[in-house]
Amino acid sequence: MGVLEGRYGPNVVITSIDKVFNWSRSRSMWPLSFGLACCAIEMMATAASRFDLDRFGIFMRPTPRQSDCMIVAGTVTAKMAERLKRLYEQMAEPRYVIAMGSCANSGGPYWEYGYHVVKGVDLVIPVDVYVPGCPPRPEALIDAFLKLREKIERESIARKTT
Amino acid sequence: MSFGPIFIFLLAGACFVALALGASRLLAPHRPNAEKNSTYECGELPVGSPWIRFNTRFYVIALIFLVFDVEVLFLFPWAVVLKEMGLFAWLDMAVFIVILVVGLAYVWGKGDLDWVRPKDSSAGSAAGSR
Amino acid sequence: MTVSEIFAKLSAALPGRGLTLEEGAVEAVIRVPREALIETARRLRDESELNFDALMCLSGVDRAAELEAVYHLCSMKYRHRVTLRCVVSKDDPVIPSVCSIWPAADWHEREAWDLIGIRFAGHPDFRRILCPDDWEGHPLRKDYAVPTSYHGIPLTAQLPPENTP
Amino acid sequence: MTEPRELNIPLGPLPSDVEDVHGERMILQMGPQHPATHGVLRIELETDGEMAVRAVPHIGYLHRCFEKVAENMQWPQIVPYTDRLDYLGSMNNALGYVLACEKLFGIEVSERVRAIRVLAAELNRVASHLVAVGTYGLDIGAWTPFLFLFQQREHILDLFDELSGSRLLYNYIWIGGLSHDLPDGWLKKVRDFLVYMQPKIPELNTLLTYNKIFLERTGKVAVLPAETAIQWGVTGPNLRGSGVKWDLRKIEPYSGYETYDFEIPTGTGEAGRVGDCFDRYVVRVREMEQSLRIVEQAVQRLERMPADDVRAAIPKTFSKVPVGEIYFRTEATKGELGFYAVSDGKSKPYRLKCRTPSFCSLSVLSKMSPGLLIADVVALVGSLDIVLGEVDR
Repeated sequence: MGVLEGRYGPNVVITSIDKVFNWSRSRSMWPLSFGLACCAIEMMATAASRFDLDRFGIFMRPTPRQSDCMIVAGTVTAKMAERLKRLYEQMAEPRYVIAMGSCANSGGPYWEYGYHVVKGVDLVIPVDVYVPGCPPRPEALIDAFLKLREKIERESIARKTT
Repeated sequence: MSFGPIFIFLLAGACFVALALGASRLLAPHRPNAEKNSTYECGELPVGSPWIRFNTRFYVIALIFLVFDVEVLFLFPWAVVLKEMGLFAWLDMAVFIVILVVGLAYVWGKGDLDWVRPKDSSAGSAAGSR
Repeated sequence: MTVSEIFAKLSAALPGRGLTLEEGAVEAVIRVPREALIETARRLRDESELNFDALMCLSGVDRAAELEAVYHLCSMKYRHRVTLRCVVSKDDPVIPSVCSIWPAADWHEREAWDLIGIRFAGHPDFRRILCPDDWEGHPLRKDYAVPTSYHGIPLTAQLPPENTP
Repeated sequence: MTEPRELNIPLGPLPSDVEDVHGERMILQMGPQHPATHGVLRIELETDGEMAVRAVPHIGYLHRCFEKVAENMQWPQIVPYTDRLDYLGSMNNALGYVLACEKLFGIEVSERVRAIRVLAAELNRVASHLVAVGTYGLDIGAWTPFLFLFQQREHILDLFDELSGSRLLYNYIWIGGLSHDLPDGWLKKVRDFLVYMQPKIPELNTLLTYNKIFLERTGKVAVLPAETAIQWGVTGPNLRGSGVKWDLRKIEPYSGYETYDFEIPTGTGEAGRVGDCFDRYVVRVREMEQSLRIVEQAVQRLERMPADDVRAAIPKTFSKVPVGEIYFRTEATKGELGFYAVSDGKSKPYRLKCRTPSFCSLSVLSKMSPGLLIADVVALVGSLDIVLGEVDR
């Protein structure tokens, strides 16, 4: 456990550190480009020149060690679920997960007859933001990042009071 | 030649490092667990161990890189003060560079710069060796 | 050459090996018993007039009582096509592998084993190809019971409780 | 620290022609999550220093049970699932499946529907090749072509967005017709796009095709001889890269392709040897130009044709369909896409097997990898242009 962490309630000194931390974390979100299926192509199109994620400080990183959030873009199958869990564990805290596309949200079009498909990535790892669509449009993915920003801004390094 | 500014410079450097490491040690979440510390190999469990004996050719290439990297290191300060020092510094560095170019020619000729490439063999594999 | 000419040529070359021709709605299919499969396949590829050098597709089908491997072959030179069908019973689903004749069959056979459960004798690297190695059952069988979880990860659909708005 | 599995895999033989480079062997997992594997493919590389001695591809990480789903869905309901096979060439997948069903059920569509289908399929081929070429530049280390080509691709996606309502997976081609007619003014936009796209491919050539580093990295690398390609069932640009002039749009024309005028580019060994990575790449670039020519002819034809109901030939119900089985193959963006449909008269197919080009192209990887450097294995996988949705189905 960190020295200061989890000891004091939220007060003037810590909240100011919170603001700096949350601002820096949310404005430079480096996602782990975890392209599985069709949503990966839309993720690439979002990162490419027209929708350009770089203007939000979002820069795709291939390794979990250097990434803050994981975009699960595509169908999570049983064979892939263990690897996905291991990759999530190997990411440094604080880490977030965006479930992109209805396959990652709930199994998508394969929910009924897909014997090999995990019906939703939240059965494997905790998810922060769900993005509906099959595949979701790039604007929807950018909106997901904005929702994630709002979520991060409410965080604090102080002990959870509630 | 007062050494005050240099001392301040060193002090600033030291406390910048201390601040950076200290802050993250104090405030960053630190929750190691077995899974997180396992080696990252594209999501898979590594097979066998990476501590193996590599071919000596890579050691030679690393040495060659080191030599020319240090050469460039000497070039930077020299390039800055060349105008004041005039011809003498230019000649001096020219000798240094010539010696290294001779070394480069020798190494190139001996073929140590070639990456480990097998000969151009039968169908379905192997690029032409240069 | 049409399928009937090919069939005539084959049955002439392999008398008494039980090759039959089935007229389908769209295309005719040559039914080959598994004992004659390798012989027929090698002849189809090596005969100069036939020259079937490309295996387009090898699919396994689960007929109610039997398993069936359907080979779609095509010749790059003559551009004619033929379909072979090899039927085996479910309790002895072994078919000789044609990997040595058409290497393309390598992955198709592994997939037919993985999804349908036809065992190919003589295959160089016989493992499951799509499902994980320790997956039980052959999913494309008509009577396949879908597993509820795999290595602790639930596979059933998490439907919301009945009365959610 | 979780204990790594011990080395139970038998070590492959060292290619005999390599001079004495005896270092120990290492098993490297070019695993499911890897920027260069174009999706979730795991290649178990056994390396000796920098050279790959043996490469075993492991697939199945995106196995989405397409064939089981197809057995439980009605015939027209399967079209959205075929879109998700090769999600870069959805129009061509749907076209392949729909033509197989129409031939099995004996349905004839009007001339105009065939022309619209060809136009949509060829536009989709250009979009798919733009992604293939763009990500291949990324694999070799060139960032600019990826951004440059994705920008051109956005124009095509806008056209499809207006035509069928979605950018990537369209569900536009139905059994017996189309889901929507052409929106008015759409052909004009296609013409504008053709004019806009004209200078872009030469620009790409100066950017990447004749780039010294690119030529050095892909010339004479991973040569696929024509004989091996045919035996292993490799088709499409990978086969044409090895110099075999084989394109199903010319060999077994469907949907009116025989009435269009276009050539089949094949590999000629410009950067070293016929069938190397560069040839497979340059065939795709030339194919884009040919596809744009087909689109131009299709647009001219459609402008002269009177409008008709594109849903005329769509059957009202699929409860009574002819019994029989059929194998129909078309030239999808990655190669020969074949559908083997078995119908027992009911509204759902008894069995639907789909032979996808990437599945066969990938099977050749283990044969071509021994002796390549690790960076060349990456170049090889990129040049085969595989899509894992299609490999794993």
